[in-house]
Amino acid sequence: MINELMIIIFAPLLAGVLAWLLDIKGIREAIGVIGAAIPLAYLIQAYQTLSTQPSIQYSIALAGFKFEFLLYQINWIFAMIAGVVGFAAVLGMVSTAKDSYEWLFALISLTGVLGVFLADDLAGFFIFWEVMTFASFMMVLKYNRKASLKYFLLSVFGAYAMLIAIGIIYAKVGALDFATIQQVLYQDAMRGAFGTDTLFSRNEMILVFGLFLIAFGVKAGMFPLHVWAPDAYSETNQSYTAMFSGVLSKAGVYGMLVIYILLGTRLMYEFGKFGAAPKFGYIIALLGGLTIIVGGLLAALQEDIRKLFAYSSISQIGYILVGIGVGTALSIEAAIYHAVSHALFKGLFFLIVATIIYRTGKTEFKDMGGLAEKMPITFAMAFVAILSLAGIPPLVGFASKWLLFEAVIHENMPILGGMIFFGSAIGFVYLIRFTYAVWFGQRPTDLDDTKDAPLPLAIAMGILALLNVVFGIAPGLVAKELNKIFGKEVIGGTIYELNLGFGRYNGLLITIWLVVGLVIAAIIYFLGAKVRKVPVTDTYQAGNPVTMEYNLTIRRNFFLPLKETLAFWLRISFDRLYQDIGKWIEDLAETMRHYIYNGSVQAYAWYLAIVLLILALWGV
Amino acid sequence: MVSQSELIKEARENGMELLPLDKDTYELFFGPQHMATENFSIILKMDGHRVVKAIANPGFLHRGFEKLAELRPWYTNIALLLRICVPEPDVPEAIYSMAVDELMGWEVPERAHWIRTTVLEMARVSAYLFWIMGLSFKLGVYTAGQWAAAYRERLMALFEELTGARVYHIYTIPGGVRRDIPGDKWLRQLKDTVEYIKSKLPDFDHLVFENYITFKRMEGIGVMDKKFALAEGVTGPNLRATGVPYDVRRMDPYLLYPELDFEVPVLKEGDALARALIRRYELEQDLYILEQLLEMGPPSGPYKVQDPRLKNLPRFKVPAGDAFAHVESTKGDFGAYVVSDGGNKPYRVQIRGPSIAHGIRVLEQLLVGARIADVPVILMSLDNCPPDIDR
Amino acid sequence: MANGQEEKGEVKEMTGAKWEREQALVQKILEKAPYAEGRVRRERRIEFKVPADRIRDFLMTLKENNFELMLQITVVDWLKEGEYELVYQMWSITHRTHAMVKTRIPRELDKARMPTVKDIYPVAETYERDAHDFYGVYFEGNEKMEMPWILDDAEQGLFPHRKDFDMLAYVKKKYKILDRFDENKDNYVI
Amino acid sequence: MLMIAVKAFLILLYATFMGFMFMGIIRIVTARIHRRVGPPIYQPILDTIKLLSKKSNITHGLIYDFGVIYALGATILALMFIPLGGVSILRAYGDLILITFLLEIPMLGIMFAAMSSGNPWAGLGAQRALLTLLAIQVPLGFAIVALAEFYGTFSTYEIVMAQQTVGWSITHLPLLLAAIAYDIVLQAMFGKEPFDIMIAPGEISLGPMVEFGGKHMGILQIQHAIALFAETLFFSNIFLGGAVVTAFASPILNTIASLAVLLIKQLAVLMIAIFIGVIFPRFTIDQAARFYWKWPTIIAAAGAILAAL
Amino acid sequence: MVDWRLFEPLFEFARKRSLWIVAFCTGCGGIEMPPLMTSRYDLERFGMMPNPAPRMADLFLITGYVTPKTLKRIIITYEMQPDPKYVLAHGSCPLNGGIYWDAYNAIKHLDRYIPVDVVIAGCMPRPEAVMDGIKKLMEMIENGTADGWKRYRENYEWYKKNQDELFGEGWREREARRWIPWLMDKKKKEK
Repeated sequence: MINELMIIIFAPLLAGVLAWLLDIKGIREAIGVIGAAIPLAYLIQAYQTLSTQPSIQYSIALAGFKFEFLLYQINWIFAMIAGVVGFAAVLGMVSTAKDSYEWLFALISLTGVLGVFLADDLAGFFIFWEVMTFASFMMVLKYNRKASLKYFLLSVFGAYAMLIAIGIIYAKVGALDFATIQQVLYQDAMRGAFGTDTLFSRNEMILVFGLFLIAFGVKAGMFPLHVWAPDAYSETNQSYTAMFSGVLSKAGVYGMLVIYILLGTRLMYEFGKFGAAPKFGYIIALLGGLTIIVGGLLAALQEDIRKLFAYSSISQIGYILVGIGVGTALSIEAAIYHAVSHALFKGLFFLIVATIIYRTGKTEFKDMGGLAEKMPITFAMAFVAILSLAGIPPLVGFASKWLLFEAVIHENMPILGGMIFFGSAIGFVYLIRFTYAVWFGQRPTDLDDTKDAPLPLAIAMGILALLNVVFGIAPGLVAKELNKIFGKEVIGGTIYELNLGFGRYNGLLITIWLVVGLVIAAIIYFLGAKVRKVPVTDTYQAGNPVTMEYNLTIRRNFFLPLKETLAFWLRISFDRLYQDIGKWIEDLAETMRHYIYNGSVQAYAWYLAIVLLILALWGV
Repeated sequence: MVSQSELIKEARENGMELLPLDKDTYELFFGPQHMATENFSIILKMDGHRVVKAIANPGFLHRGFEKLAELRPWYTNIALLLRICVPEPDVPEAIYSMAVDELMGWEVPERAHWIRTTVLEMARVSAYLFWIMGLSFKLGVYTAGQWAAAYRERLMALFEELTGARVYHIYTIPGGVRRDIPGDKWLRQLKDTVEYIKSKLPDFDHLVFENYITFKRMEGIGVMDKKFALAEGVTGPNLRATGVPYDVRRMDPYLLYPELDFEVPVLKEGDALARALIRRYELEQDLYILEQLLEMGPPSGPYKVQDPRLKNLPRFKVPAGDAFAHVESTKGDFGAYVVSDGGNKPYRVQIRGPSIAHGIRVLEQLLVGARIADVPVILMSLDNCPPDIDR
Repeated sequence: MANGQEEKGEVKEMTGAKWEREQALVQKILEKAPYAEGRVRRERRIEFKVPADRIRDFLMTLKENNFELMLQITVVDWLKEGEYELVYQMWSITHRTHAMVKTRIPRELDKARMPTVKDIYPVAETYERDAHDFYGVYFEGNEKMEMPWILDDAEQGLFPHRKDFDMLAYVKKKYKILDRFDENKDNYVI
Repeated sequence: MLMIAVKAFLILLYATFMGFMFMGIIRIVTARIHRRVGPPIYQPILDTIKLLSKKSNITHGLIYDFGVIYALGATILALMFIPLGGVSILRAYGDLILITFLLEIPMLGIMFAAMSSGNPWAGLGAQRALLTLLAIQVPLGFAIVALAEFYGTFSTYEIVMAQQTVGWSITHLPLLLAAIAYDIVLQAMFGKEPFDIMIAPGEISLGPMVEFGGKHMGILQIQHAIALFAETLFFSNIFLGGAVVTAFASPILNTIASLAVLLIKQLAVLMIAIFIGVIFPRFTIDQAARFYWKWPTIIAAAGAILAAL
Repeated sequence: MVDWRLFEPLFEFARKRSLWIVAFCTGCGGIEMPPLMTSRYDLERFGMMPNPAPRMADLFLITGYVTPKTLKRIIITYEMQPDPKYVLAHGSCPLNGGIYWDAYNAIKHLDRYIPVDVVIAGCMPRPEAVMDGIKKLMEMIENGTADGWKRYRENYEWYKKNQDELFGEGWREREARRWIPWLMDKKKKEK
């Protein structure tokens, strides 16, 4: 039985395998793009279906398991993120992918992430989760063994954690599909509220929550578990990283939502509330807040363009976690909105990075500079992405960030409020570093023949940039879909306006007035005398003549003062935390392996198969 | 319209290789067209905001004084040499005059001694006020700077009345001074001015020298120790800030200084703050010396030597020989070495400005590792005076 | 006072026992550096004459005898004798005494070479650059000798402070102004 | 539509003019403290006219021009959202967060323009400007959080209206703390000592501004004037009670009266900034960051936590 | 685009009352700049203020003698200033060499290399004299005779020729490259 969900999930996989088998230049690219376009097309089509019926269902029985898939509003949004950004990333790979190996695993990981989003039972969820992890691990392995090892270790750690949690739930509930689990746990919470014995004890609940938090936190790159992300994100094909960071990390975020959906009521009952937020959510939010700060500060101190955006990615995921953690309808909508916008602008950023690396072959800031003149189209895209990430109205980054601010601060959470304020400033900071080092300043002479972006990358960037602008000017487009999740008007207003009752934001109005302001400024500008272009050597050098032999741009250690200010904290987080946790995790993984072999037989069998496959390929 | 790529193309056509030096660092030209280093240039190799390497580039004020002095008669040189130290032009006048006095074997009259000492001390006070102005402009507390410049104007007016000029006095000449004190009114005015400036010192303390932020900015910046300072020929307040009580006025007394009572402040930290505080304290001491001088009153007698040879100045000859004289300026040990071959012009005049030691090697070494914000502070705390170096 | 060893040190008797402290100091130094001549000029001023090749030894001796500061290296161009006189101006804070260390080297540019003393007195590096820029004395061992110093490109290598540098002719040529030189006078008119 | 355009134009004109007057006042008051006469109050206007009338200008590329234009445009945008007595046009959308962001955006435009010149001094200035931004963001964020939590709304206009009944914000302890922190932040926003690290003429020769000349600088002068007006106005509105005068029958009289009240409050804010500015030396950038992350943050966080309780 | 001739008097007024000085105190006259800027003479009354950046400055105060090394920087800085720009030479030395008339390292006639609008004689001129010179310059701006920037543009070849004669052709590059060997000492040793 072929259902559209089936096609959505498996089309990329099929295309990937085909591309790998055929391995003919030109054809494999076409197959890959088609493979990524099919899910997108079907997802767009599903929008029509979803407006008439609440969900699309599909189930398949395989090897004694019954896998359930369900498409409804909330995971449609996530799947759309995957579809759009995945498509853009695959388009970018047309230019940057080196061989069919990359096509295979990139498309498999797209399948994996779509499967995670669409799965409606924990078994399927876990399997696709592993498929996704495995495929992305293979992508990293190809480029950097060490980075992939770190990623592998932490991912396995997370997978174990999830497996145990699923095991506990299965042992208690006896079912793996979401609906049953949700119902049982809800009833359990009710039972607890009436004072009768509960199915899960308090400690079990803490354990399950903790394990899921670790499992999803690893994937999302949450603060103490983020260490794999910078290396893994940077040491792979950068077009793929657009998907890796834009979509795969969203699987972790989606997992956090799954915690809410499945365990939310039960956890809320068990631990109570902190202010407006559930206590368990507050933990997520606090960790998210720390993630914003740590990721942002570290991003500002990076010397590698890919690392900068990897850390930036971590930082932005922190926002989403804060929103999810606060746990009100508004904040969860804000978080999902930010997930959308993060996927859009971060996907765009990584495509830009891919273009830069593709064209210059350099990754470090110190080798770049003055590329704006040489790559105007890419720079225009970067400009949109920068404004969007920095949260500048009227782009999508501001709309989602604004929603998050309002949602968090409205719930009287000053500490979280301070954290996200800091996060927005640090966003400015590392973006300026990127802008200055790559686009502006003195251009090293060896970059003099750099060309602009190749067509597929340009198209991919164009799609994402356009969406950045459209969703920024008309934030209501997204908000309308988000409102459908809760079935009520959490975010009021029209398609141009977001109205929360205690705050309003109108994208169109801001655009109009910004244009008015720009026109006024431009009139003043054009009334003045004509301008004459001068080279970079004809600038203020305290009166001294300079030539191009001198370095006129701060290429390295741009934020050295910040580094010095934070020297105390950096010592802690870099030297001890980074390595000790790494070592600790290695040890723990070792112990855990002995421990987990006692687990559920079926899960173990599945797991063994995957490990064997990994090991087999590793040997290759 | 010349774009960067065209420049590069042109360079390549001419066979020039255009590759930046070292991409880890960048070059920053600090001066001469910069508010912190007037007429002086430092080429900084920077990493982030830290200095990795500094090269001092002097010579923007070089006029070849030492050569010019060999071509001008003995007395005319006074009008030339005082331009070596602009903030306190009386110092080069005094050392040159003292050296010539020694060559001539003249006993300078008491009154001339008194006037020379007073003028030197006034110059010291005005130079210290000028330095306070510079320091506070570089630190950003413009108010103190403006006030210091305003108080300095009072001394300028007194100088003008005494010598006829505001800046270049051409007053101390071999054998005495060029003209007598205008009268008692001038002395009274000087007394008033000294008292006035003394009463204003607490303002500077509040704004600059006792300010929390000043301490933060200057503490532990540009530290030198005693051994380093001596090896590098550091003199004056900069040396005293490292714990060496070397003051020419005490160690090699000249003029009236043996008879005067003053302290030589010494601190041992050797950082920018210590140097600044030493100067602040010396300003107080200088005012105290001026008070003593005024209490003493100018001795009666002639204000310059009575010598028949002075009738015809262009033909004035100095016996062959050489002499070294030095005084304590606000910057340090300011010396002159004068050689005569018996002619009507000096055979060789060498002026030793203290900044030639402070401004080149010491500066280059103190700047390494400093933040860009510390560069003006270190420069100012060394009280580097470019004309000293360039001559 | 160790008067017995005068035949080596040869202290010139300027005035009797007026400057005993300085006399003793000169004596002490000359004991260690018998190749030098020394005398007391006046109170707190002493002078030594040293052969050019022993200058490093002598300055080391001075440094051991607490002459902490080097104030300047002066070059005097004695055109008639065809010699440069290098005067190392030293100051001792301990003895409160100024010492001139004079040495003579030929003034021909290729022969005007001196060993550097920058390892003894680091500040000498600056003074040596100065002397090189204006007089062409080459200090061997000072790696900053060729580094641009005060003089600009045009004057570098002309050594303008040498007595035989014709400044007027140079100025006329360089700045192309004749108005002040029209009087056809050799001497300067003040 | 036409009414809105006329209103917007008048607001812009008023803000620009008063901004220039503020700049003049800063220079005069500073001069008087320096015991000087100082320039005439209209001096900044003359400066701007002169800069705009320059007969030759330079550029370093498109972004160099656009950044400057963008800075002014964004400032005008920010101005429109801040309630100005009874006459603001977009005050319904005058969200605290939005305005806070909009007041920071012009800086980004200036940084873009400055950096595109490729001048190392401008790079140093950008580095300093951004770290200052990062440093002030923490206390600023807490101050804004305190306000929003105290009043339960993000609308600046509603906060102004609420203050008419409950009294000025600074009469409440949590908001007094927030106001103190915000005032320290304003010092950096105005670019006055001890936080004029970004331009620091004695250190980095005006930093980001070093390459601007002619009409670019003229536009930035206008931007500075409007920003000065907008920042003081924002502070007066959210902490000093704004101005809603209804004493007169005529709406025009009411408007004029409320503008006058606002002007007095703005001048008070300005004077505090000037007086602090003239007596302090400049911090270095790392010291400033440490300072901001210590005392103002503690004060503002205390305010925010008190407001949340 | 727009005919601004109508507003030219306003512009001239603004130019004359808002002279920003390049912070480049060449020579010894720099010592008189602080008094001029501070309370005794207070040039800010006339809207003058020192400005570190040449790009936004109008007035170049040559305060004293000019050495060739400085003149190179002066020319670079002067060319950076946007038109209209004015040069006020301060003291006898830039006028004709003054006391350094026979010095090998002092420029004798500054106006051969850059156009000078007003020259103040004296060594050194009193602040009052400088203020008088500035007043004269203001008058000249008002009646349009302060046209040094125009002369520089029109006679650029002549000025360029004089500069090149003094420094030799390609002096900018030569001056810039002068320090490179000393900045890259590490690499030099490797070679």
